[in-house]
Amino acid sequence: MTEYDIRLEGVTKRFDDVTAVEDVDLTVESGTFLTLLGPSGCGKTTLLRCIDGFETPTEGEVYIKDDLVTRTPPFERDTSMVFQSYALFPHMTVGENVAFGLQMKGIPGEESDDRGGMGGSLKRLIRRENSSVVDERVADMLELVELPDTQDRAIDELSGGQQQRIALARALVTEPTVLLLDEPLGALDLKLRKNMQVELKNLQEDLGITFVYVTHDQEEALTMSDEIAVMNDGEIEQLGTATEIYEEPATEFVAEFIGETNLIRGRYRETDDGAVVEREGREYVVPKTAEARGDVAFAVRPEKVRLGAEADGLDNRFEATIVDEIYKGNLGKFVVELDDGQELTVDMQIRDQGDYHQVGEAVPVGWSALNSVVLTE
Amino acid sequence: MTEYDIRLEGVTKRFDDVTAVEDVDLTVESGTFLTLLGPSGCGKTTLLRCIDGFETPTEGEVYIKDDLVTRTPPFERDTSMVFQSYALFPHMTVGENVAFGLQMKGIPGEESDDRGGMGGSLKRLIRRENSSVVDERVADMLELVELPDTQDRAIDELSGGQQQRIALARALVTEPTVLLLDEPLGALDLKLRKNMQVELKNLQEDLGITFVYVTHDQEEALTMSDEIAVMNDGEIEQLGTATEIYEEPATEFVAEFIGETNLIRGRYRETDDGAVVEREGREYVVPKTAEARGDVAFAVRPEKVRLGAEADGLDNRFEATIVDEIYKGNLGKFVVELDDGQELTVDMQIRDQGDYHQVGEAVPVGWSALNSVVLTE
Amino acid sequence: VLVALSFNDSRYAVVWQGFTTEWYAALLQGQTVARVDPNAAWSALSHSIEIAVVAVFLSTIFGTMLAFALDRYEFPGKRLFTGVVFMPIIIPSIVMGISLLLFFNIVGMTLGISTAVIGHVAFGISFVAVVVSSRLRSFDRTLEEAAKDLGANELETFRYVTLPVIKPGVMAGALLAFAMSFDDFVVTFFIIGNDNTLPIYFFGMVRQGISPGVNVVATLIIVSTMVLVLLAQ
Amino acid sequence: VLVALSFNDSRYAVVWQGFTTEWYAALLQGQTVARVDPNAAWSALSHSIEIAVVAVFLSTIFGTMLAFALDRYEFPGKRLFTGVVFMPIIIPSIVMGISLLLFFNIVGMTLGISTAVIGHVAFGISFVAVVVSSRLRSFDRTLEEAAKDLGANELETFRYVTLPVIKPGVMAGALLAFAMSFDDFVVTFFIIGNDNTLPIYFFGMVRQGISPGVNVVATLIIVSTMVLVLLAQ
Repeated sequence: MTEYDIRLEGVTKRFDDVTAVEDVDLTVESGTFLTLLGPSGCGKTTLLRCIDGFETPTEGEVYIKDDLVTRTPPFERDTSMVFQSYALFPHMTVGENVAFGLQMKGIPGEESDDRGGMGGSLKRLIRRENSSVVDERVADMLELVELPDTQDRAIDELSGGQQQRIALARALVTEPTVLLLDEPLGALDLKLRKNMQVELKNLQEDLGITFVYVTHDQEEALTMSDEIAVMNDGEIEQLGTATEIYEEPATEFVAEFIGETNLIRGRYRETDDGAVVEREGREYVVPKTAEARGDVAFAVRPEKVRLGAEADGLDNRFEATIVDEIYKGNLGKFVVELDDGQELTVDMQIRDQGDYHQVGEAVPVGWSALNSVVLTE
Repeated sequence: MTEYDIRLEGVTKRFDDVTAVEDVDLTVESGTFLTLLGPSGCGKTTLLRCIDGFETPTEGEVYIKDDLVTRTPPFERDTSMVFQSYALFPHMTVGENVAFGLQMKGIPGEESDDRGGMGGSLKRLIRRENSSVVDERVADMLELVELPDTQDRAIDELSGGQQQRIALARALVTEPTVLLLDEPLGALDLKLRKNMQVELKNLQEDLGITFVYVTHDQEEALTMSDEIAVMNDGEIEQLGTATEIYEEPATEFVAEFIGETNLIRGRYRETDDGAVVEREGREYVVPKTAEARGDVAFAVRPEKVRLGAEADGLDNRFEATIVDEIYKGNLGKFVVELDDGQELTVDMQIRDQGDYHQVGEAVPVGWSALNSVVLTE
Repeated sequence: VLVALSFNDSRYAVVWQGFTTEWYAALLQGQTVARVDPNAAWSALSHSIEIAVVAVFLSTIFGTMLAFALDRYEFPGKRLFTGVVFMPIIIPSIVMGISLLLFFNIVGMTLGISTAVIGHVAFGISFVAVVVSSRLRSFDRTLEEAAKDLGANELETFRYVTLPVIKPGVMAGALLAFAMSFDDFVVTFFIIGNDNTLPIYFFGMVRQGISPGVNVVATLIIVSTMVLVLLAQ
Repeated sequence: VLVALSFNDSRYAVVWQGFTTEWYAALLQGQTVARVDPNAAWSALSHSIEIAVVAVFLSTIFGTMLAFALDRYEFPGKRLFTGVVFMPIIIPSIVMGISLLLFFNIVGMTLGISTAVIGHVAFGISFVAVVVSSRLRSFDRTLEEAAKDLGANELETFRYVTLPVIKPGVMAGALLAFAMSFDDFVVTFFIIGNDNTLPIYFFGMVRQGISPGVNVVATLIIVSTMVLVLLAQ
């Protein structure tokens, strides 16, 4: 009937006097890679824990598929979590770790009769049953995360990246409806992290499972996600694709949190053929925006500003001086000062050797109005 | 007479069977910001410790100014170290930490008489003397690192960034000839780190002191340094400015360690009007290089490769297909496959909204021979 | 350093008297040698072991429960309660012995093995609780969350995750309690009544003077302690 | 739990007999009350303190040095040596007492306060070394490097950096040694000869039966232990 996997309705979570999550509505369609992105303390992890069942919302309801699960304990939910610390069981082998979910939840697609009721429960408490089916699934899973034949290895023999894969395998083996990932790459170094980003994304596309991914790393979010929910102070500020979030930020918070940006404040005024923002006597051409009026800010990304001859003919073009520069190898980061004192950051990709500007140099800067965004909030 | 602050002559350091540093010659001019850059285990920290005196080279000599200090203990050298862990004394206040160097080494420029000999030594062992001069210098130093009036604070009341500044103040208060920094920003988060990079660089320029900075972060090195020594396996692979290191890497290791790069291997051959590298029947135009012959590799940076119409007219231009893309907001990272199967990574800054390529799209790629480097080693 | 000497010494004394294995052989054959009555010694040893095993078993269970209670729950007066739990470790053992003796007197229990067990449990619990507590403090609660996430209920989580992970702590606590119980002289002395444990028997024996038999027993104790310690590692 | 009861109990016994402060007053005035001779008690107490103070002082110095030696230097047989250092903690105290007694006999020392001090130092060193060692293991050696970098030589570094940082460990070790020394009955019993320490005096007193005087002294001991512990925290 429905095509969503998760639906949150007015979810609010308070701890004592602190409101961690405030009135969040969110629907996640099946097979989506959704990222909850925000600074630490924005409530993204709390929201994830509400979905998994480790926290019970103070208000609001959580649905998975069509089932109301707000008060269902985690071990009865059809979700799996990959923890930031991996939380692998140190006293079990790799194989036992991966098998644990099968032994506790049962093998998906094979409902055995004696699982329900006191009998099965008690039996499970005495001994974790093993079977050839379990072994086979575990082997398949290890194959999937590219660590075949590691069943008998101890957890602490594995590197950080390998542990990460095992944590993934352990969470996926029960074939959950939704996989929840709480900054799973946070403990890895940069290079490994970039590789795992690509692998995770590919895995998600292959399996078609819904992923809900929590991170504070905007680059990670842009790289991997189908949809990004930018959170701040317990609320979702913007929900959209990577391009929407980056190119059309809805609020100042989003504009500044995702990537770098130049923010210029002024008075919005419509003109015959468009709109301008006026600041200290100077008019900046901006795209016409229905909701904008009065004092606003507009944003223009550093890589969208052109320097030198390339600025000619653009609808915003000003004389400027380079006041600071940082050489980054592949790009130069310049701070330029317009003749009225307004400072802008410009990122210029160094596309030819020696293509560079020195501090003190006078260069015109310019950008197209279409590359700026008026922020109404 | 000389203008160098540090001179290393054939410094080699072996630990048991492991050679950490091998036959390093290095001269650091006064007032230079030198970075030792390399992967972990490349010997950069060992080299730093040889300069500070915590390690004695197995072979070779260390000079500071004109003094041979190879066997001088650290407490008699005119160097100061900022440690990765800060190594602030937890049982002292901020003021006492900063004053420690003055109390032990004496106040620079004010040689007091009773410091030398047994008398002064013993006196110092009984009590750390304090004076208004010490207090004043400490206050000045805290002012310099922008934490004035924190003398009486305890170390553990400070944030990581503040501790970093105090460690800096403590090392600078004795006005050392050389300041040695061992990954001092490693423990800070990204944002703070970027700020501190700029501040450190400014501080160095203001004070004019020689800085020797150890890091494994190539971006940090490019941003801050006057000179970079790229180390690998205990040896210095290349010494040069940021631009030299990035644009003209001397070896494959340097090319791959600093930034991203596309490496193509083939046979070098000179032609009438230049040189080419031949690979599987295709000729790539490269700059003529005196030392190159036979099998070589050449490198071209991802941001120097053009896509689409911009590739027209460049001396290397090929038909290609996009096989992978990663959206990063400010740039798109594309993997393209040339018609002979060679893969290249291309970084394209997204300078206009919607300026993007999809997987499967056929686009010409091209780069100027001047933007590639033939690696002879 | 001194200890090594004294250790050597106690062996040495045996040799010094001019005998080596004779005393051992004699003792093992059940003869009373130089005031050492092997039967009494064996009965004291078996009392010691009996008390230690029962006390350790009970201390481990209750001590672990106590550690969990202190780690997991907040309740009014928790600080005070924690203090009380750790008191047997701090109080001089003589005072502890007398206190227990008075307690048993008032309650009206006959002194004997069972009162000794109760006494040993009283301080054993504290040691187990301290060791297990420190282990629990470093226990990563997300392991329990991971287990629940994978479908294990509270009991299964405890059975398969919590308990196996803290097991080294529990074992260390139990071992400590065993060593304390086995070694204790003062507390036991007051509350065991007419029965003997090994330390008490030994003490009585030594009061009458040091004989080769004493040395033999001392050597045996040292050797068995060493073996136990090695086994524990 | 039992302990709280027993603790209450020992006070209770005092009240139960229908008296409150009279015994205390009497004792402090130097009267022999119900077989408790205050002068003997005071002399036992002063012996205890004397032994404990001297033993703790020596144990702390040597124990700390030992811990440094074990932490900083590698030498052949280090493992074995470490084992020997920790033995007094593991060996049953009765065996330790006898070993020391034999040692003193062989060496020909007259038993008394000084032999008791040596004995207490023997096990005190071990406890101090264990505590200081664990502290040293977590000690960040770069602090010492930082000090040297700032111009402090080896001695100054130790004086201003190493020692202040590990001080809590040294203090804890000393406190533990003090508690052990003050509380020890078994070892002291064998090696003190005719002198008395508080536990031995107390033990002898109790063997003759529990009197209100005993309760008073026990209560005083508990109270002073508590005060010491509080001071230590």
